[in-house]
Amino acid sequence: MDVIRVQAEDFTLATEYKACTDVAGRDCGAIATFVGLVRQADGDTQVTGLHLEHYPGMTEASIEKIVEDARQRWSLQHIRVIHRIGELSAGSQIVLVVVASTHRPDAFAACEFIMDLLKTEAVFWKKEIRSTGEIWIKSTAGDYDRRDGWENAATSSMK
Amino acid sequence: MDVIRVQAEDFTLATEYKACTDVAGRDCGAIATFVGLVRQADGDTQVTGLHLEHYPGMTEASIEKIVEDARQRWSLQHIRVIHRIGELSAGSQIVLVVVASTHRPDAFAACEFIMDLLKTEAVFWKKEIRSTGEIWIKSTAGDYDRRDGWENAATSSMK
Amino acid sequence: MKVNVLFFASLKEDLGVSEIELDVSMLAGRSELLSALKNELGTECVAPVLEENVSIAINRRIEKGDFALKDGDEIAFLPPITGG
Amino acid sequence: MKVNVLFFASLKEDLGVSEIELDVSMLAGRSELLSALKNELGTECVAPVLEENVSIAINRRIEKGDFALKDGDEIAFLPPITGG
Repeated sequence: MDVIRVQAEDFTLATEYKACTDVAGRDCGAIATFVGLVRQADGDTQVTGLHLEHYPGMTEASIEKIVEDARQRWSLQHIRVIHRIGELSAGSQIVLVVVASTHRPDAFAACEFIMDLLKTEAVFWKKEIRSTGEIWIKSTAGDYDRRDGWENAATSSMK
Repeated sequence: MDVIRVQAEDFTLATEYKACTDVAGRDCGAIATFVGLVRQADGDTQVTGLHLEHYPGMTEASIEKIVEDARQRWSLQHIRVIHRIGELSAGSQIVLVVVASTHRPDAFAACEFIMDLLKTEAVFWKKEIRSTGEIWIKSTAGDYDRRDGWENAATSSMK
Repeated sequence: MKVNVLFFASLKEDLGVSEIELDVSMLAGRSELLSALKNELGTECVAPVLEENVSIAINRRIEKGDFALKDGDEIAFLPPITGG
Repeated sequence: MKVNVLFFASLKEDLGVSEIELDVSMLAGRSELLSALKNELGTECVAPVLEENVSIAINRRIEKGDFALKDGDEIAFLPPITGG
């Protein structure tokens, strides 16, 4: 069973990695993880924090859809996605993705795919608290390009 | 300063992740990590362990070269590569790569690049101890394809 | 009949409200919903809700076309989403 | 002059030795090195070392072409490498 959590509390990479290796099984040879952090600066602009809002129920469903899509595309043993909400100070952890697979290409691709789709398809709203004011963040053109890139990409690269 | 270690001892993802966030700095927004494990089975073949040999000095230099290449290609804040040697039992951790960057595309690409080049360019030898006998592992055609794929790939995807 | 309307993020800030109850007729569609919203919040106030990049979700599912509301439906106005 | 020769992994197993000292002439090249190796280990025994996929490193640097050895050089025969 994959794990999807939306929570205010921080997460611990070590705990989630351990939980992943506990269930990934005998064929697991590759674990790719990604942690997104609140940047403390964006160029010259100082960022003091992030406000993250979600829509209970719909947000979880949007992540489930992304995880199911990843499972359709690659051969994966286990997936964990944890996304925080609420008020996050600069430097805080925002999001964690852990993917276990037999081979590294599938683990890498699925981890990156999930992060890319979280940017454009997951139901969250982010407000950056900057020294110059508050601003609601939108997906960038680059985010959409990366999402669209997956549509033509090869699926399982297992050999 | 990036960190490269070749060691018999096991490593702890949590410790290395913490060390990475400690030095990655204010602009760090993305940490991609990869752990390679000794698979306990390869299809129907049971694997009981792995023997990993290296050439002191030359092995470290080969990893340094890979890390420098990654730094040339992408905008990265910190890189850690730990590679184990000696006798590893099935299920053990073999290799860890941690990459910190401002944005996720660079962190993902560099982490995958380093793993791909470790497969073909790093000076290690691996003997798999199987239920059916011992076998020295070679890079696969797929490994070389993936290495060669980087030669034509775009470099920094920062926007 | 009654439906529940939710506003998130920038819309919640712009409108100064996160949730209202609206009275609409059985099987009300998109235009009747928006009319009811204008009556309730005032035409000027409702402008941010009508922007092109705002999605409507009925019972937590995005509806891009028209729809027919039922009693107790939960309608959400979603400004552009981004996670990760 | 003396040079040190190392064998790794499958070569070490095949030859049953990880390190030998060879006596070669100043500036000896690839062919003289291999001749000295044959004399030392026996022609049959040395076959694995001559396989196409075996690389030679002089002082920890792969040398694909010919070379000229100096006193105290460390020569390593490397079967196909793979890490990760």
